Amino acid sequence: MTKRTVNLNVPVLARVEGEGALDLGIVNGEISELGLRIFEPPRLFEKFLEGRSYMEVPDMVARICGICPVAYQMSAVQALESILGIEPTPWIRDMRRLFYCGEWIESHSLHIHLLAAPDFLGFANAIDMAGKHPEIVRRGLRIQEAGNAIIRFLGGRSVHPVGVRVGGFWHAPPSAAAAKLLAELEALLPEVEALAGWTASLPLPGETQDFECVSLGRANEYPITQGRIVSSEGLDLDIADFDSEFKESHAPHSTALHCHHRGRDYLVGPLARVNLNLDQLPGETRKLLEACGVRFPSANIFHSIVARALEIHVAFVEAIRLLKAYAPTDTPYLEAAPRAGIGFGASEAPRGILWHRYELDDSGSIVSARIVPPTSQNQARMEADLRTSLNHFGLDQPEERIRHHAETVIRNYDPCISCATHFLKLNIKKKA
Amino acid sequence: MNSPHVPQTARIVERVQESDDIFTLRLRFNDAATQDSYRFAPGQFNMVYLPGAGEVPISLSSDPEERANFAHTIRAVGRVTKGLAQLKPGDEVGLRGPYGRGWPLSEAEGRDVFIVTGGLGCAPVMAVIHYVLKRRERFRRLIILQGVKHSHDLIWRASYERWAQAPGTQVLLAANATEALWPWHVGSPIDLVAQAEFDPANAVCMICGPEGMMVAAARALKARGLPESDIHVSLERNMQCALGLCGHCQLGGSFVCKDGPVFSWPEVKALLERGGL
Amino acid sequence: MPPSRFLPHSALQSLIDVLAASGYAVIAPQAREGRIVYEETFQTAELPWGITLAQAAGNSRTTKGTHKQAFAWANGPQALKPLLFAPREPLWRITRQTDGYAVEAIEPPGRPLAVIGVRACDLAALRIQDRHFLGGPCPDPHYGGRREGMLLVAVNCTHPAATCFCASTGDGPEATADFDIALTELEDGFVIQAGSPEGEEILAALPLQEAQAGKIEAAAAGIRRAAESQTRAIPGQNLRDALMARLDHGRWQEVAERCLACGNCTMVCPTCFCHAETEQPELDGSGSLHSREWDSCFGERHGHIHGKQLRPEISQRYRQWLTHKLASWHDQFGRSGCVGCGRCIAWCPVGIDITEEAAALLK
Amino acid sequence: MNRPRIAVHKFASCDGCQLAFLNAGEALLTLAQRVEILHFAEAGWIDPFAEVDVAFVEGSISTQHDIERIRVVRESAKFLVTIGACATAGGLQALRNGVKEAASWVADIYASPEYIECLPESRPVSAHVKVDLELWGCPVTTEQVLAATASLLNGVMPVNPDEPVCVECKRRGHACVLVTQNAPCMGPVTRTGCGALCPGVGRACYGCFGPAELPNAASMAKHFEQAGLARRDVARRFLFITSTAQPFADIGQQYRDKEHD
Ligand SMILES: Cc1cc2nc3c(=O)[nH]c(=O)nc-3n(C[C@H](O)[C@H](O)[C@H](O)COP(=O)(O)OP(=O)(O)OC[C@H]3O[C@@H](n4cnc5c(N)ncnc54)[C@H](O)[C@@H]3O)c2cc1C
Ligand code: SF4
Ligand code: SF4
Ligand code: SF4
Repeated sequence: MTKRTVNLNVPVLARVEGEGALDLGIVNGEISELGLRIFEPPRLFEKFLEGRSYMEVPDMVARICGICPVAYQMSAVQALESILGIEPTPWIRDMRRLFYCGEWIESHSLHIHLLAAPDFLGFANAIDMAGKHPEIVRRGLRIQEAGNAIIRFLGGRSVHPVGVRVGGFWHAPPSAAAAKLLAELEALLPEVEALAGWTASLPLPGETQDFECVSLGRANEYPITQGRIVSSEGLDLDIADFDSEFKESHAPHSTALHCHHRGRDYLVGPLARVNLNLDQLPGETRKLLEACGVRFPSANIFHSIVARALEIHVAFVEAIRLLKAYAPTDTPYLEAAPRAGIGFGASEAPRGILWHRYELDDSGSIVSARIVPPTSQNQARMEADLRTSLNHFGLDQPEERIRHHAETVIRNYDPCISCATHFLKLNIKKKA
Repeated sequence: MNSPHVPQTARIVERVQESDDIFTLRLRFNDAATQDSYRFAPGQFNMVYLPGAGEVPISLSSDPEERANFAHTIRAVGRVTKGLAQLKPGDEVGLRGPYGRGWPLSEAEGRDVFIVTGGLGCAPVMAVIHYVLKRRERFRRLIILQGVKHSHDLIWRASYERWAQAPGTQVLLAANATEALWPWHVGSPIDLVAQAEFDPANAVCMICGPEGMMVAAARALKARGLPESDIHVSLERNMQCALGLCGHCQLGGSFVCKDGPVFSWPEVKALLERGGL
Repeated sequence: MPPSRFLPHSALQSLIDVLAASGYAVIAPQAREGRIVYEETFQTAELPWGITLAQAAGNSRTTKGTHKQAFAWANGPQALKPLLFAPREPLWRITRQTDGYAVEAIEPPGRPLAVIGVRACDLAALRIQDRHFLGGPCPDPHYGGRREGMLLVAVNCTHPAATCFCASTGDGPEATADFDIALTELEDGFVIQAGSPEGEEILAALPLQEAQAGKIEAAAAGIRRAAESQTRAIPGQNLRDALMARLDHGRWQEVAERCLACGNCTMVCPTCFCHAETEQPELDGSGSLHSREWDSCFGERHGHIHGKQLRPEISQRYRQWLTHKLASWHDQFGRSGCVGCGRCIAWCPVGIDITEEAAALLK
Repeated sequence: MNRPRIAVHKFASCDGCQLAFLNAGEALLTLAQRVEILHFAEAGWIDPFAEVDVAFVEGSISTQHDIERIRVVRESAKFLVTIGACATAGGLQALRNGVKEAASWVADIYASPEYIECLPESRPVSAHVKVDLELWGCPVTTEQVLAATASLLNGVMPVNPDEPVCVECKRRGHACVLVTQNAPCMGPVTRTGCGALCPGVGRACYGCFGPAELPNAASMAKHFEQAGLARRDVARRFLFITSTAQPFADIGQQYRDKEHD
């Protein structure tokens, strides 16, 4: 199969989590064809963003993904504010970090408990798992809810929050709400600490692979809302220069775009972030990390789940710190007159770097929009990983086991194609 | 706290399917003292509560002298009534009541009683029919005029046929659409007002049914010479509390739940004839 | 009436303190997000000092002025209504038993409130609500429970908004009855007066001064000016017959083109009492919670009977509201349902004005 | 007794409405005890053809394959509930409907457009099959979905409130942003259900729950215009999350077409 590679500098569609399928060809015990197909119908967001006001962008891009709307909103406001010349106040920066912590907690806990863990413990789903391990699942649901509560604190609701605007937040919540939230988080902290060790104790597959990790970094904090683009191979790039190093192409078997770094696949997401930003972990999280028995940086892609648990802890520690210092402000947002320009935004969505680029005209209307979500960046990596791990796993294994292993590999990336998480059609063509 | 909002539990002692979508529930309060002291007048209603769903106003359809239990005849039309239709004997509902002002039965004594019902309206007046038949000597002629959309909506058909034979009783039935062998009038019940044999100078008429039909019937009766003050109607308005508090059942200056549901025609005529109020 | 005395601004905190010490939660006005709200208050500093309020049809703005008074504004979107007639409250709960259900009434949280800053129009509305919720054959225990312990500190209105017309309804601007304490604010403090034995007791614990004649005269003049400055008026205190004779007036259609059927007028009106009941069954089937919530005659539920909407048109819904308020209210309560507070004018998003509509209908 | 069987299906959407279930916390476990979940891909049940009592459908219909699939969903479900703006009104992605250039968008974006199957319009489920209950919202809330489920489990049709956001806003004591800030709030014509979130944070409602029961969209639009909004900005207020829902679609169109009057 030939892949046509095209450089896209036209506006590109927003991606999707949705239906995924795997085409796998095995010939004489060798993989002859492997394609992770994403066939969620395109929703063409970047196109109908054109002509809308910059003020509408946070509400629109949130709708690209119900699982990480905060990430979309945060990358977008960063890009738009850079055009408008708005420099967020410390209050706004802190609250964005807090807001984002909520999404990490919610998304990571949902993935660990409802999506990934059943794979490792041999259950079809989390409800079955709750039959055997009720306290584990309940703990997960509680942690997930704490994340949602943080998002609601600033955003009103946790899916497509309404509190965000270009320039900051629409309002500053009262101190009493902050105090209540703080108390809830503090009460849950011991459970979050226990979670990290529990993920490390799961029977995770063991092989190591060779891949490049890419994340934001060099921001003097664990990267969440901002940073430069760094990699395990020494990359250190301003987000505006993303296109100089990364190329998007359209694989014909997919409605998603694939992204490569210098022609190679790469990893974004929690494992890449932890691997690249060990020195930025809060002290408490480092202690947890050391106690959990997994050595980072890790080349075992299955340590992603441990990285996720550690990041939940990071997010809890950060959220507690920020809430302890919380005071409402009279200026929860800044305003600026619209002006023409091009701006970039990148933040660390739960699944990895979420990169936006917008062009505005002088009335503040969107001229063009481009969004590169983490799942398309991980797409090539997932396919490469599948190739490696399935070979390692043994292509002579029964189909059912190959299928399960393939699904486990894909789910481990927490791809934002909802069905790839548990609905994988495997077309195996075996030839003698 | 003794709250008038709170229903008491009652148990279904019997359930009768009257037609495809009409059923009668015989009920008894669980609390014996409540049941013993429970009194109502024909034309009054209860708030019937389907647990987990909500309350609806439903008239009492049984004879007020029966003490062991009482009945509601209900048509399954929407959320709550369709839910009530699924209940079986032994199941529990909540009840509050009785509420409202019933039919002017003492005023009707010694006079002709003319009952006009349309559509679902039969249930609220059923109690009156039973009441009059049981105390036949206190009243003069009894005219029952019932209109239904389709002949199969007519419930208690056997009873009508029996009553038609009783002395001093006239039964007039009409259906807009009918099955074969419908022996009665085809068309509007209003057409039959002209055939009613009663003394306009000494009669009381009680009407229950859709508002349009009640307006037409009142006009036809007036044309027959019946004074408007001898015409009474039972009204339906949305009711949330039935205590005169929630405001939903207002019609002009009245709260249908406590000032009605039975009104004399002059009280409501102007508003009903206009509609949208 | 007992003699008026004087409470300097500097001693206002003592009023809050004495009320709190007598077991009340003290509710007082505060300026927040462009309007005046009534919330629990501990410090006089939380009051809207220096705040002025400009209201017009569909418009309300608070600004920080230069004056040094705490009550130099007319009213906020709500005052007593939500404190007595809760916007949403549970009435009862059922729990499934092995055989049937147990029903349990839910008591409203009991905490006596002392409300500072009640206006004459609010007191007039309160009399109507009292009569509605407590005066009928089935008094409402939820409203009643809250009302019983409530202490009212009225403040005579000296700064009516352009939307106010209480002088024409006869309900203000002076609070003449049904308060425990009444204040009239001057430059440096309040002329203060008790209206009940409870009020008298509170006053006895305050560091009051003798009110000089000048102060009393200044207070009366302030109230007089307030009445004179009102520019709107309702065209008659009893419009019952006039309106009922105009049920087919073309104006209903005209106002319906502007009216959004949003229900804001009914929500802010201090005399509107409509509410609906709701049911929340538990997911696990163990029981259900039955509540009530404010409802509006502009909503579907109000005119719904199965298979039919009694008032399908906006014109009919507006007519229902206006004829209820200004006409059939007389049958129910012996007076108009409008106390001239002007809230429905200011808080109608498209600025529909009850005085203007009534006048147009009478033409 | 057999537990009622349910399915959750996904079409073109952001997945946010399914989260109403997945974010339900403890209630998710309760639900799984009261019903038998047969299909809910994101949560791990796969049986798209299962016969069920209630099917919840998220997402709009936007490919030929979707049309075939929704028919199967309809046939295998006794009761079909749409959840969210996509399934109920086509969603934000319906902004491509009726746009002349939309046909070329796929080609603009994809290198191999021939592989992308996509109908010119994104349409609500009700455009293709009968829907028994429509739950509005972008997204629907956990309370909404669980209340509907609890009602259905009780054998009763759920209540589906349709009053305007304003009523809830006033119950909650929020400051009206129209009256205090002249903000172009859609609350007066938008269906309640969110808990009046936007006015609660001091901003104008953008109509994500779709039209209320008796919305006077014409008056609302006129008011926005008088309040200083350009006609195209008025159009954009109505052509947003539920752009296909009447009367928002008509009013929006009217203001867009007569942008320069
Ligand atoms: C005084 C009175 C006596 C009645 N007597 C009987 C009777 O004996 N038998 C009978 O079958 N029906 C009677 N009805 C009508 C009955 O109340 C409605 O059919 C019933 O409320 C419909 O509820 P639902 O939930 O099934 O319908 P939906 O259309 O789903 O209604 C939703 C809600 O609206 C309210 N509502 C709807 N229709 C009415 C209505 N007509 N009146 C008041 N509230 C309504 C209820 O709160 C109801 O739950 C009477 C109505 C009144 C006012
Ligand atoms: S009708 Fe309007 S002015 Fe009159 S009391 Fe009600 S809100 Fe105030
Ligand atoms: S009069 Fe004004 S506030 Fe009242 S429903 Fe109409 S638009 Fe809304
Ligand atoms: S206020 Fe309006 S836009 Fe905001 S969340 Fe609610 S319905 Fe959606």
